[in-house]
Amino acid sequence: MKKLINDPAAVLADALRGIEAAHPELRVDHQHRVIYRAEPKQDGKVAIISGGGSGHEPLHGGFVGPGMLDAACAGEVFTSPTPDQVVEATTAVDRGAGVLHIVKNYTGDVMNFEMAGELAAADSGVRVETVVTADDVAVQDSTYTAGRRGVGLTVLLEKIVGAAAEEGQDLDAVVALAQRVNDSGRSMGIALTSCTVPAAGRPTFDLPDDQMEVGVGIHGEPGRRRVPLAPASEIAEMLVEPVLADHDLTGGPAIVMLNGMGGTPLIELYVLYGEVARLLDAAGVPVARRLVGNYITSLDMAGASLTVLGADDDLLRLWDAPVDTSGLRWGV
Amino acid sequence: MKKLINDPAAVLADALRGIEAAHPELRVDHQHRVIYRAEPKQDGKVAIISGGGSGHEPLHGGFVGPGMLDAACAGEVFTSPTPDQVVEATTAVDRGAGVLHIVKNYTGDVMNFEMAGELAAADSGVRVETVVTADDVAVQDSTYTAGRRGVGLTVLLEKIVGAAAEEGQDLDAVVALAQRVNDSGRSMGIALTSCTVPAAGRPTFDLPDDQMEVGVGIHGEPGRRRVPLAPASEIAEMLVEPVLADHDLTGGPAIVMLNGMGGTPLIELYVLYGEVARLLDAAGVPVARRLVGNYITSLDMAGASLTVLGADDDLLRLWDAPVDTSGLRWGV
Amino acid sequence: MADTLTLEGAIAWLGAFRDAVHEHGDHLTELDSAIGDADHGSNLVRGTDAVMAALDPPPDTVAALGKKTGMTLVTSVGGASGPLYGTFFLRAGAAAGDVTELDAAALGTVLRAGVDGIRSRGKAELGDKTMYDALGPAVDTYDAAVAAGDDIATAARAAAAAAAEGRDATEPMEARKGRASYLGERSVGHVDPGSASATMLLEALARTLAP
Amino acid sequence: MADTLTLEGAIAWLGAFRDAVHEHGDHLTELDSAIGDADHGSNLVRGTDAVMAALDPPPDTVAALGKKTGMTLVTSVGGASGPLYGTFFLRAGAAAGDVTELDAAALGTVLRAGVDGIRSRGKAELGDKTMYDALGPAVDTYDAAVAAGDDIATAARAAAAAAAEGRDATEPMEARKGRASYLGERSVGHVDPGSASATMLLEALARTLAP
Ligand SMILES: Nc1ncnc2c1ncn2[C@@H]1O[C@H](COP(=O)(O)OP(=O)(O)O)[C@@H](O)[C@H]1O
Ligand SMILES: Nc1ncnc2c1ncn2[C@@H]1O[C@H](COP(=O)(O)OP(=O)(O)O)[C@@H](O)[C@H]1O
Ligand SMILES: [Mg+2]
Ligand SMILES: [Mg+2]
Ligand SMILES: [Mg+2]
Ligand SMILES: [Mg+2]
Repeated sequence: MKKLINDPAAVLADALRGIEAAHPELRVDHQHRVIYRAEPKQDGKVAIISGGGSGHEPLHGGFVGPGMLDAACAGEVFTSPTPDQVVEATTAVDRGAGVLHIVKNYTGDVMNFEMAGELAAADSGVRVETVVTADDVAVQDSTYTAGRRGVGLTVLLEKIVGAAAEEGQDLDAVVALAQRVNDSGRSMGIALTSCTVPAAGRPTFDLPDDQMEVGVGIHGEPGRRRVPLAPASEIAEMLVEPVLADHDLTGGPAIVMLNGMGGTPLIELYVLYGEVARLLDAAGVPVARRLVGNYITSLDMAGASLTVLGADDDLLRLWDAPVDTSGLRWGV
Repeated sequence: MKKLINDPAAVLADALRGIEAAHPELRVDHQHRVIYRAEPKQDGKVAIISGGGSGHEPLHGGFVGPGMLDAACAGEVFTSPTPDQVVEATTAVDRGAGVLHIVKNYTGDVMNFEMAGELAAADSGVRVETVVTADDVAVQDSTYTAGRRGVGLTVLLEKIVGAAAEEGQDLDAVVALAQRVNDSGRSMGIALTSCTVPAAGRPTFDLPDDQMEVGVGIHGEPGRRRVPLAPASEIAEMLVEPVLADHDLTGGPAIVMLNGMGGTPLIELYVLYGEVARLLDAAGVPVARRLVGNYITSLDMAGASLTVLGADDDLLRLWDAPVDTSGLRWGV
Repeated sequence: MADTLTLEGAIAWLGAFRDAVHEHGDHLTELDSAIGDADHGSNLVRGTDAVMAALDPPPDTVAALGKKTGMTLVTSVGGASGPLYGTFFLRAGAAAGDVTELDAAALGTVLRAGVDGIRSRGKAELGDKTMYDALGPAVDTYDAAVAAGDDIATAARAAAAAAAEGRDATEPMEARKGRASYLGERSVGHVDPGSASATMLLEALARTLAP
Repeated sequence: MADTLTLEGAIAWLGAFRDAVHEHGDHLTELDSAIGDADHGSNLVRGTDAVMAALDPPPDTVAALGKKTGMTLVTSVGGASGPLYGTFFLRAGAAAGDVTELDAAALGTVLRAGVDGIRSRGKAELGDKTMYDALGPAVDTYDAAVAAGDDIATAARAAAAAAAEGRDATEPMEARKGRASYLGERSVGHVDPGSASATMLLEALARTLAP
């Protein structure tokens, strides 16, 4: 394993120290492993919390700041945070208007946030609502299973509901908005290589040089199927087709994110985005906003994921609203 | 070779199409392979051009925009642009106040920009000045050699002189400022893996799993020496010590960039930055501003480089000035 | 031959579980690499270390032991296994009450309460390819053994054997819960990591109670 | 036996160079991988293809041929080798003048002008481990051969041999110019890629002139 780390068991603690040193605009609670804005938002505004396993940076800590999250709870690498972390953050950020928990749909994340919600309500009486993102079309949905994974749409959702909270919308409105975003966005991912979990010390799966994984999540798990390595033009089809097949996105303006998995350089993402843009255009999806870069990663995995959100004027307005985080910044 | 590309010979052309699709705020001249601001700056202001081989994204195209560059000339992967590209860009961006060429010190880049300067002056009478960055302390300077490489400091220099040009400083002032930045910044880089040049198809060098390269540039070339893989705390010393040994940075406020080489995920950069910040603090370097992320990469190489610029109030003011590019954005 | 699980015995059980998780942590992570995210071993190593640290000074009732163990797992593990094993011990402790030892029948009630907790927390059914596929058969077997007059050690041994069978039975299953479910039929042919750690938990109990 | 290099011959020479660069492009890139940035082969493949495309219709003087070839290399290759080889042909063409063939002496003048151009552009000295270490000895040897009365083909063959010697001599050198200089003593033990391509250029000339 080749990584810029010290003790593999200390990666999270060490990374939090670096985040604190790199971002004076953030406050890091090392004991509870929570990243806060140094300047809390005003009283009376809804607070937004997210969190999950580490290894997806900039998600979630990189999205804490004005216009987006109030706090991010950092779990161990690929392991959801614990309820006590979430309770601590929830009570700390509440400004009297309640707290929204943004949770990616994974059994562990859901159960830990669930326990946290119960505890927080009991201990402190803070009103907590939860939205669970589940946008990964690689996984077929079903009531008998854990359902779809929450992946790239989480980034877009955190930006949009963060803007709504910042402009003073109340908790019910923010929850309804979150649900609307959730219903209107889909994602699909592929991997060219596995990632290596520091504590494991070797790649999670072996992938021959001429093969790739289609339908991967963000935890280095294998995808739905393995296919021969393909050129970017075909990989773009593997991403665009299932997304459009699952949800009609030809109607309104679309917000598109082509996300890198962590080990893929920007020049490759641009090559792939050129192909994706061509396909979306051919399919009649009117792309209004775009992000190309590393936003929700899977450690050092080489690969990419596509997220398309069917928006409207209201969502575009909230998307364009000022945001000032290390991961997304504009209008400030 | 596992990359999100089509024909390896078409990587640059394909990437430029993606950049155009991803950034409506940019204009791409595909024939000359030049990236421009969609909105040229006002008449009477100095224009700033940079360029170099591709594979270092976001450098340089990602730094085109208000407050930074007016145009970036994209060469083939790791191959400097040709004089005709630079001439085209130079005449296109000139607003009557002259054009500064920011060139990284490599034989090829220097010779091609040199020829371009001669041609541009001859053809169009545009006044062209050139600054050559040479901040890499891994290479010992000497008049008998090609001298030091231009690496990370190029990013900081483009930001600072871009701000000066935007606020209306004339060409002489901008050139003097560029020289001042050049004299006050130093960089050092390490690599955990080689990168793979698309046209070559295999890693530029083989590096055993227990070894790393110290003193690498940004073109996948091997470093000055090969040492056993070390923990982040020791790697931080390999970066900080030679930089501080080469130039006294304890005086003024410092602008620090910890840069990822392209294949290293953000969580590792934060772990390393925690160690770097500790060492800089111990050495009495007052860090005033910081960047942690991928800014000047080497395709898919895993590794990092440190750049420290000794600043002053004037440089900090120009650093903090609004910049609106895909690679750096604040204050807008 | 002991016919109760004493408070000390219960603490020794947790120590034996910790040792097993340390010894086989890489194996658990390997199983999780195949159909999950390669962290089950490190999650339980972290969790059981935290538990043993939290048990000194030792609690003075089985109820307190369960609560301490459960809360420590919940707050130190995260992921799916943290709330699940945490709930197991929280419910088990609550069912035990303020006693300092459990006879064969009482242990059965306690184990059943813990497993029901995992079920209600995870909503897993038999055949979903989870730890419940080891734990469900284990408690059923334990109760049957006690009903048939076996002593506590024999019943625990039978429960551990049933857990191991349940663990092995997860291999051909297609996962319907947890991360493995994302692999669909690609999850077939791999043992579920949680069913393997759950088997270690019951084997540790059997070893602790062995005469 | 030809004792001049005709315009057609010069174009054939460039074609032979293009073929050699295509055949050995991977080798050139491999050499560049060891002490550079792994692109010398692809740079020259791109450049020589552009040149051959630009030569149809063919220029009608050696001067025009040199200018066209040089400008095409300068505008299509980039890197260090683009301006260097480009300057070689620009200067060579200028030295040739509006003629349609070169005798042995005239070819010597032309080659010398081209190599001087590379020298003034790159400021390399003998022993710096660059293409000049192949080209310098090659033109000296050519001139000596012609002075000794050798015909143009024999002189070209001698020049190619001298270039090859100069190329091999770069292996033990520590680079002082170009990317390889960044490696310091680690550049020792590798042949300089540009000296290898420069040798191909002279070998292509010798083959073209061979009776
Ligand atoms: N809904 C569930 N019900 C019961 N057990 C579950 C459920 N989801 C997951 N598990 C168990 O948790 C194990 C994975 O634990 P672990 O790897 O520590 O957490 P994570 O999956 O969050 O990384 C699985 O092997 C499975 O036995
Ligand atoms: N200053 C110089 N003078 C002469 N030749 C040089 C000089 N610098 C580099 N070269 C030649 O250029 C070759 C490298 O060419 P190439 O790889 O195409 O360009 P780059 O180094 O920009 O990638 C070297 O092998 C060397 O022979
Ligand atoms: Mg996990
Ligand atoms: Mg090059
Ligand atoms: Mg797991
Ligand atoms: Mg080269």
